[in-house]
Amino acid sequence: MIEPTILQYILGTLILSTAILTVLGKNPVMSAMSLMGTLFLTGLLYFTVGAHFVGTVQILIYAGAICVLLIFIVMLLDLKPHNVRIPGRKPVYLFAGGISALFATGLVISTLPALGTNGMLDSGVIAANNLVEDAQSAKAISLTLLSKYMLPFQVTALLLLAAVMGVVVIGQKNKLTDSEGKGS
Amino acid sequence: MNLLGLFLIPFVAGLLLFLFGKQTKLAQWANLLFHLFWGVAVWQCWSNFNAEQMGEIYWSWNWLPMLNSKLDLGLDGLSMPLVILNYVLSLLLAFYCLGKEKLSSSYLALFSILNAASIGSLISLDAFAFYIFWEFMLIPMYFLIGKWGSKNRVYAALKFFAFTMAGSLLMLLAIIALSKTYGTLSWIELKNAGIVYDGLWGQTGLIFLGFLIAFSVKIPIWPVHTWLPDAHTEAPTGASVILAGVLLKLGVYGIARWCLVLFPEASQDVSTVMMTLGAIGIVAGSFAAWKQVDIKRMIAYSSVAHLGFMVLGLFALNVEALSGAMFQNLAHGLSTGALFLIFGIIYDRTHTRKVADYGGLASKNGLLASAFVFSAMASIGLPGLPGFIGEFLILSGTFFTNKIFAFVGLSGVLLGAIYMLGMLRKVVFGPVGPAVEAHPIVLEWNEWVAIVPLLLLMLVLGMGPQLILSKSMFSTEWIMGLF
Amino acid sequence: MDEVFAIQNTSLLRWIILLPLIGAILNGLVIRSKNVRLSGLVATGFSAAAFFICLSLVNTYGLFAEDFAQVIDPWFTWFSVGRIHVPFHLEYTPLTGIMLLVVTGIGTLIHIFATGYMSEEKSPFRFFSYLNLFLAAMLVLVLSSNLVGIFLGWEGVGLCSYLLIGYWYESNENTAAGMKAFVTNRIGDLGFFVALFLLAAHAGTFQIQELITIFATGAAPIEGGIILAILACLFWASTGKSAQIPLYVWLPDAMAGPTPVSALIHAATMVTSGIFVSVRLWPLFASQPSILEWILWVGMATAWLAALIALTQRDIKKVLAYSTVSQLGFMFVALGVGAPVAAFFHVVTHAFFKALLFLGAGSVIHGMHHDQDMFNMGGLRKKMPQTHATFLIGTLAIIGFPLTAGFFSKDMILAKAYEHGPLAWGLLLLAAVLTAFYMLRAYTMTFWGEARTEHAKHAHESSLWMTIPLMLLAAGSLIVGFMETPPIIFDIHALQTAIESSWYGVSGEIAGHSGHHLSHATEWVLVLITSVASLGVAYYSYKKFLTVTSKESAKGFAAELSQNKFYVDEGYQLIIMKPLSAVASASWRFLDVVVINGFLHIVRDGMRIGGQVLSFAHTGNVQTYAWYLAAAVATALVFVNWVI
Amino acid sequence: MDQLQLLTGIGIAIFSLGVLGFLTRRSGIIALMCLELMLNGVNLCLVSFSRQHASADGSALVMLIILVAAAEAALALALFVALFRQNGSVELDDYRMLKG
Repeated sequence: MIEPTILQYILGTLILSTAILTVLGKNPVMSAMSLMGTLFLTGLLYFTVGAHFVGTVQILIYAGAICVLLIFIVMLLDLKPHNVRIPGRKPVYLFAGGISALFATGLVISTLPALGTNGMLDSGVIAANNLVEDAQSAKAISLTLLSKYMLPFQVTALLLLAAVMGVVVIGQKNKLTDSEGKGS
Repeated sequence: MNLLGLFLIPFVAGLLLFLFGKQTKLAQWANLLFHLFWGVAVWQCWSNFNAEQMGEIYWSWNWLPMLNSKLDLGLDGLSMPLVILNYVLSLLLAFYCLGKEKLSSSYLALFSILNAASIGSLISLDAFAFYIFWEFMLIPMYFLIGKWGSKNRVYAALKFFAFTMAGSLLMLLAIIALSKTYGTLSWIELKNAGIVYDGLWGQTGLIFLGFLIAFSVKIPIWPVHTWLPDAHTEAPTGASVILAGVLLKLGVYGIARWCLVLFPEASQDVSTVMMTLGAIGIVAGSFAAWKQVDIKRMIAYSSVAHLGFMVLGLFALNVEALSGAMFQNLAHGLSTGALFLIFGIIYDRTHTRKVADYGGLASKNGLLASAFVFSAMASIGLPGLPGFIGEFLILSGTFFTNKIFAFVGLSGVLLGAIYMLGMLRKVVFGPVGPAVEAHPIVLEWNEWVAIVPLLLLMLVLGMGPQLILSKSMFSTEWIMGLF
Repeated sequence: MDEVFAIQNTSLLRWIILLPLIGAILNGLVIRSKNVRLSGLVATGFSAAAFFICLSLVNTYGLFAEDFAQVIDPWFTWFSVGRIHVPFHLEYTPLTGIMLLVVTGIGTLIHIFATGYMSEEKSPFRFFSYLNLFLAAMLVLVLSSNLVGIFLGWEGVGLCSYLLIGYWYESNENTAAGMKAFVTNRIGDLGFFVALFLLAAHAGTFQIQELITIFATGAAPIEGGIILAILACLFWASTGKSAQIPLYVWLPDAMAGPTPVSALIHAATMVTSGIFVSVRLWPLFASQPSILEWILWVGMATAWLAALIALTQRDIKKVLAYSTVSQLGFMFVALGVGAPVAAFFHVVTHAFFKALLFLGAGSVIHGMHHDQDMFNMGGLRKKMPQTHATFLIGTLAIIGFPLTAGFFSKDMILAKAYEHGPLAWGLLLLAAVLTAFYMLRAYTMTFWGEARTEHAKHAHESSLWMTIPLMLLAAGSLIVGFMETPPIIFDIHALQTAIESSWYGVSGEIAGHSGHHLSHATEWVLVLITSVASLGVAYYSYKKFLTVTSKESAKGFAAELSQNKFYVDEGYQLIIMKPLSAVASASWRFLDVVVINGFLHIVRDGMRIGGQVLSFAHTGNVQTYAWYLAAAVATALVFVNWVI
Repeated sequence: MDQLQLLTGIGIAIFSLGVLGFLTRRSGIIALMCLELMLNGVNLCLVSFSRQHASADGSALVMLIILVAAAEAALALALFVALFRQNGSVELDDYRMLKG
């Protein structure tokens, strides 16, 4: 049983706040910025539990690349802020809130009790921290990725390629329809 | 024995035939060429055939280990006659197709794939492989009926598909249960696995019923037969011939191979019920055939009646009846196939199926009329033609088991004469009808080539049934040894 | 039992069947000549060749031999499965020898006649092909050594009969008659089927020789009831093929076919096959006397009914047809009183004189330009002298004029009937007298008096093709009777020897039958009574119909009943066919169309409506689907956490 | 409370928030962001599970998820741009093209 540090508590609070802002923010730019915050802070949280490599990737790719892309697009499209609350959709909100609350409680009940208490950390057989740290290291992750998860890894690579091609095609088509639109 | 070639050749041929596109004529000749190759494979199997074994596996591929399924291929006395029948009918249809603009390369391709599937299900000795081939037959058949059929084809194709699919799903469940329980799907291993029978509503019984219902729909047994008249009526000639000649037979074959062998006790339990259904099928089918005004529909209902005989034969549970049922398979395939083919050739010219439009065919084309009468006689079981051997063996076998059913079956023999001769009277004889009057009925050489061997085969099998019976004798005796 | 007879193998027998078959194939499929002479000669040639083989067989193996060796042609195994073993073997016995000679001999003559008769046909090759095919089938029936083989011939002749009755297929009437013949015969054949099943189940063999040597002698224990059932079924089959009550109705209609067909199939050969098979199996029948009583009274009723109908028919062929039915009744009476020899004797003599009568009628019809109504004839004896003379001989033979063929056979039947009991004898005698009446009526109306129509005035004698067979048959009708004569005249028993040596040494004595013989005096009395009664009625009939001039038709209730054939056809229609047809219609329309398809369509429509209802949920908005997904996952969560 | 329990709890909370957002927000871009939130929540859980079992599997899966998320974001944004250009809106309610 390792009690959370104060830092972790603070990070957790911040993450939740930014997430709430993302979901409920009126302005898309605001939401995007908050999302970036969430992701960044999550990355930091990874560091506090020793998952350095994952944290790095999180910050670089997620918080960095993806969120920048998001913000860029939001800016590009020049989206107007609009009201979160729309009259007449109150039941929808209530339901959605109910469902997500249900998710939260359900998942918490089914997962949290099993964590930390009787896991390997407590077993004493394994010299605790070293092994855990080792498992989170870049080396261990790469080994796993390139051996056990070879096929999914390759497929993901293919997926990326397909995504790139898809984006190119979508962009091109757009150009075409635009020019046609102008022509008529 | 190269069993792989037996279904790979038509399969590959089917794929290749798709490539011919609009080159219909070329495709038709190529189709004939493929049949030549296929014929070599069939001939090889025939000449190397060993009738004194059951369930011997000649070729095996462990294709789906996680499903306990292996692609086991084997050929024994149960499947051999049907393989030959399938080949013969397909070859003759290849001749029939020549020069018919409508029967394009994709038609031939679908046909070839259908052949591959039916042969596959005949020679596979593994439940899952059998199921795959069995289901695969539906796809080409669906398109053959749905695209090349006549007016009401979409309804018929859908009905055919829905009926068979519904039945097959139960079989799939049964196969999954078999795999779960016994850890194997190989026919011979299942047979040796010592399947314990725990009553019809126990697990084994339900598995048995899954198989039985799937096959019953395909045969089709009364009361799940109503897809057959529609499918036969709307299907193009070739599809009707193969449907009557091969697909229905697979139901009978399936019951013999999968139900009787794996679940003898359960078969015994349902025997009375099934024989009752068979007998009802004979009478109801004959009655319905009698009252049809559409020739193809009438032939289709006559099939229902004939298949009722085969159900009797299967569930009389003795060697005579089972041999008779397997022989009747062949006999019915030839005679009904010939009827559909001959009428199809007439229909190609007149484009009407109504009995009222016909009459006096004998005055227009005596030889064709003779062929028609000949096939009709074979269908009603005239001695000297194969239908008699089948019906005689089935009914005497039934008589040994249960006299009542034999008597009901005999009424089918009589009703058969009534509806068939009634049809002949209105179509072949009598004054010349409008449709016959309006169209010249002159046959091309290739159409004769398609018809004549069928008639000759009927004559040969009628007088020399030992030719086939001797091949299937070991198998039927082996199966009956289980009871 | 096998040791009793030396078995001789020969492969000659199969050629008797193969030759006409080859002829049929040649004519029907290869030559297809429209020239009637060519087709006719080919057919006649093959038929005659078969006849000569039969002659040489008879010459080799003997016809009336006391010690007869079994002659077998082991051709091939037809089929053999489990308990059912059917070899396709042919067998020659003296009985078959006689039948072979009759079938091929008369068959050949009729072929010759047909070559003349069918001279105006468009497709004579078809006719001759069918005729040859019929011969082949009939010969299978005669030669086969087992009952399944006999059944092959049995149904084969039925098929040919169907084809030949409907030979002029343009007319719906002819094809209907053909179909009626086939279906009625099939009803009878169901009995044959059941007999075969019973044999397969209880005897384990279909071989006639084994059946007789094992079951008729009681060498193997088998329930008497089973044999009785088998014989009853066979008799039922015979009532179909040999036109007895209740299945005789097809035969008169069968006259729609060309006249040579009526002569060959529906008088001389096919219709007697029921009697032929019964005689072959006689020891079995003899072991079950209770079936014989049935046979006797069915035969008697048929003989009477047909004779009564024949009294008033206008169509010359119909008269002959009903007379055939009546004569077949005589033969069954003979079987019933336990006289297989008499029955078969009548088969043989009847084959000659009835073929003669039919061919004579054919010649008349030919001369009359295909008019068959006797009221349109008259005075033909001068126009057609040969036909008249031969027809007269035939008429005399059938009414039993002393020393003609019919005299001997009919007298033998009557004598045997008298042995059985005076009632049977008296009734049969009256039937014989009726025969004399209607035959003389037909003969007189056709050949005597004045010509009543233009056709009759301009009738002409037929060509030699037709008259020569007539003369040969007339000669036959005069002499064949001498192969079996009563003790009071010549005392020849060749036929009896032949038939009794065909039962593999088993005697044909009826179980528990005291075989008392008639004294010579009784026999003389019987013969005299028969002859005088027949001839007297014949003379009365001749006088009565000599003066018929106008087209007067029958008057009075009884006559109308007779002329309308006692409304049996109409009765069958009303009682059997109509209800059956209605049931068929109802079964199809109700069960298939309404119940099963109706149910299916309800299922289908239910699915369609359900689909339409559910498609409202299909909004196309991403978020809606996200909602479904979330709801589903939430449900799963709830289920996992709180339910399980 | 354990460290890992805290991490997982936060992950679950983020995931649920993402669900809430995806179900209620009408802007497509924001819905996309909520999707990213959900993915992030799952990532957080995976990392803590990975730690719990002292194995690299969870972390490897996180890598894969990040990759997929990147691809998905790129594609989705390209689509939104295309849609916006054509119709001038990225409101989800304006699109019902999934209807067959």
